[in-house]
Amino acid sequence: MIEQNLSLLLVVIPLLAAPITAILPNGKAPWLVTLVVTWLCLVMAGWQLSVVIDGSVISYELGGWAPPWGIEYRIDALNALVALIVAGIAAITLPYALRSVEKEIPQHQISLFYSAFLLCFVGLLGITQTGDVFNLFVFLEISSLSSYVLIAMGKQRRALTAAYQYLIMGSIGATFLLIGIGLIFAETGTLNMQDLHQRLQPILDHRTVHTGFAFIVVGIALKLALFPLHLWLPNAYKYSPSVISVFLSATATKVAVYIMLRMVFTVFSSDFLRITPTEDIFLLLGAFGVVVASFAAIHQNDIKLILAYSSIAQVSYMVLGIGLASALGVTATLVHVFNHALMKGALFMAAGAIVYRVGSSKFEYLHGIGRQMPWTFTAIFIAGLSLIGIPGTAGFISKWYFVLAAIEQQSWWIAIVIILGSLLSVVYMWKILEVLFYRPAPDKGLHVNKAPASLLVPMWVLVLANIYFGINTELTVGVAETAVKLLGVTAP
Amino acid sequence: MIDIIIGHYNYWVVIFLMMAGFYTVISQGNLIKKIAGLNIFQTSVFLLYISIGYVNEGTTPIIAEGYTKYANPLPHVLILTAIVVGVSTIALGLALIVRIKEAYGTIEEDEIHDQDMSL
Amino acid sequence: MKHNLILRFIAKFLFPVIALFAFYVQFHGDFGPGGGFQAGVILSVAFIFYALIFGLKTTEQVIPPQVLRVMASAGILIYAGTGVATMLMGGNFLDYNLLSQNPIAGQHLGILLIEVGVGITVYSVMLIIFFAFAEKGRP
Amino acid sequence: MVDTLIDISLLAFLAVTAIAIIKIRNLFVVIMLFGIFSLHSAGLFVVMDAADVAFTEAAVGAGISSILMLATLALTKDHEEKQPAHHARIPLLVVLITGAALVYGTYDIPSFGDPDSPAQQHVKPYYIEHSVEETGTANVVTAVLASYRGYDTLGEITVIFTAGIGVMLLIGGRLFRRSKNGDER
Repeated sequence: MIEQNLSLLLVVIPLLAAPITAILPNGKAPWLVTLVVTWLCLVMAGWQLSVVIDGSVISYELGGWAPPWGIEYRIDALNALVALIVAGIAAITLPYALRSVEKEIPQHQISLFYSAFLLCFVGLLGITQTGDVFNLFVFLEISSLSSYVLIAMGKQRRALTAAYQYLIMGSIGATFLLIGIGLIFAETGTLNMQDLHQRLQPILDHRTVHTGFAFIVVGIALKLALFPLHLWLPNAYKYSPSVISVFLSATATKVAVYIMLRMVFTVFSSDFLRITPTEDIFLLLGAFGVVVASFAAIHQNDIKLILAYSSIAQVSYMVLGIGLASALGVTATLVHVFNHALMKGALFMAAGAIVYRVGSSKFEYLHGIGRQMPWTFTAIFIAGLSLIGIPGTAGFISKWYFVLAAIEQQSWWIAIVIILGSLLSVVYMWKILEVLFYRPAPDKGLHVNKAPASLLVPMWVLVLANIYFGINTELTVGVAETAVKLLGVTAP
Repeated sequence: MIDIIIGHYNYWVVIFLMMAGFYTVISQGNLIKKIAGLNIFQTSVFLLYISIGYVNEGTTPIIAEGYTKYANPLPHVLILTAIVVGVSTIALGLALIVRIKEAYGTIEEDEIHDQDMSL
Repeated sequence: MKHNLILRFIAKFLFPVIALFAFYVQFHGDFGPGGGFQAGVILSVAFIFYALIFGLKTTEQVIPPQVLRVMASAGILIYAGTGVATMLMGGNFLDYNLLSQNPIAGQHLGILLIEVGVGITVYSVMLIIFFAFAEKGRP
Repeated sequence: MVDTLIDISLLAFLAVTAIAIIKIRNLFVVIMLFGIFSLHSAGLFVVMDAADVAFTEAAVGAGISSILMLATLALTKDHEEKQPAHHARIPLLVVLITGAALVYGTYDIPSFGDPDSPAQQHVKPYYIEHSVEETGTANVVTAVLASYRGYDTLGEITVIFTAGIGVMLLIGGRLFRRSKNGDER
């Protein structure tokens, strides 16, 4: 029974846990429930990936109604990989959450907070599993609404304005997505992705279809924080509670990239990209995003803000990969989705550990902190190497594939942009390391303890994963290649 | 020509309504008015969906004898869901506004921005 | 508004009418427009109306906020629980056909159950939101 | 014909209301106009044979949303919107481009009310023909909502539950605490 309903249970178990958590007494119980649920989901996501890793597809008919009349869950290697990332990051974040949340969230709100966290988790997992565009919209809204709330839980008042700004931008994005879905529905009468794909192929030149596509892409781009629609992201990540920065930075934008891939390749098609200027637009925006966001990161004086701008730059890489529209380019995007979750998870955990001890992520308070928090500092150093793309780390693998994909199509300027982005990331990572290590601590310097073990262990698990997946690429690249085959990406 | 107008005037007015709402969201500085604009934007999108589902000389999709032409029930279902999503977003947005007013003493975007910059 | 006799009289008269209408909408959705969502909204409006006339305190005694919090969760659990039940019976999630020997009867039962779940959650969340805003306004 | 006339006049009302909402700066009036907008669209939903949607829009848009906005207005005590200081040229440009894209998109869209459009020919006939025999429900909207696409509805109440959790977290204070004293350790 479990195997047959595996893909569904992955979503329904946290969905049942969220309302239960909301009525638990405050204390350790909500955390414990969330911990158990996320690890259970991780196991199921791993199991699911092991089923589809050979290129097979799981189809699950909700309510027993065959698609396109009912809603279908449709899982191939791509969904399974993204679901594994979401569940894995959540599972790693939870041990870290215990102490961090105790410190940052008022005692009487603990159970509601974990309930909101679980809802966000449900939303993201629901997006990855579904094969129906409207169902995707509904779960996107579950994850969005809960992330607005979670961001607003930050201690400073600017968390409120950051959440409000995100709410407005996110709702505009969702409404654009809704318009786009409506337009392609008007042309096809269906909402199932496979069915849409088949019915759209004969009418790819319809203007209504083009407009629908444009609205869908803009809607997702808002969620993705693609340049120039990225303005909501830095403050949202900076002012949210540390746990939420870790979780959202490692999962939310990745899931948005997934939606983009699904919409572009599964619902529309590679052919569609060819008859429209979409590829060039993606390449242009991606390239601008890499350069502009990297320069912006260099100008910040706050660890969390640097990391947030760096996230925008890294997401732009993924869009570049989609814009290359070749098997190699999309493979690079997928591998980077996975690797970036690992490095940003580790980096935001380290930033959170510093906030836990120092109470701020601004540079002026952090001079010389690295010497007093050696483990955290080393974690930033290694994850930073991975972010830059030094050989031996996971980041190198994805950058390598990006460059290969660019060279394959002889887009030299793309290759240059990719390398330039890496060089710029050396600058901003160096800036962090310099402040943490080489700046002398102020004379009266406050004494800072090492971060507690419950923060360090999850952080180091991710750091080691960055090294492991830099050496063993079988899982990441292998799964990505299978997924790309199923997406039907054909070289131009 | 007249056929095109009769066949499309509904969509065009709905597009105008959407853009009026969209303009209110992105141009106004008052946080409550932004939310009102967002709501108008979304309601107009609902009108778009229901227009797609409309069929000439049809009836409400409740099966009854003597009727054969029904409007498409699917957009209706989708919009019922979307209305709920809309009101949820608005409730959260307004709750945030209440908190922002407590923290900043104003709900004008410019004044909030000034306060944040003067720190 | 507590002391206006006419308002109080009308409220006392209207409250059961609105509540009854809500239940009508809840259980008549199979045949006419309506269903759990509309019913939940209407029932919550009856209570909001009651609160406007008789005051927040009285209403909170009628339906305590903590109870609403539990009810909001209960609604989802009823809905998802129906799905889990069909799954335990060997079908797919939310496949109501299995709920009874006769598929149509199963569908009826399933739709009834989930609509009740929807109604409870919507009713309680609407009131939660109203209470939260109203409580903020109290000096 | 009568339908078309009602349709056109309701659309005209909506357009006027939308413009008024942009222009008027008194927030109380804006909220009232918003309620009117919602109610008119509910009327339009009836004209377009969407009774369930009309019902819900009237209850939620004109009812709950307006009440919530009024409550927020009362709490923030800001009744006049200030003159927008920045120029609204860029938003206007964005809106014009978006609107133009949408009008462009309607060129190939099936005519309003066309019974042969894809949206009327695919999936929908199945619901109309089979809902009574498969779900025993005469109201096809209920059949689709609760059974064929029941999972969407589960998502929908999860969304509203999320809003409830969010409001409790943001402005619930101590009102919704599970127990009077057990929570504080």
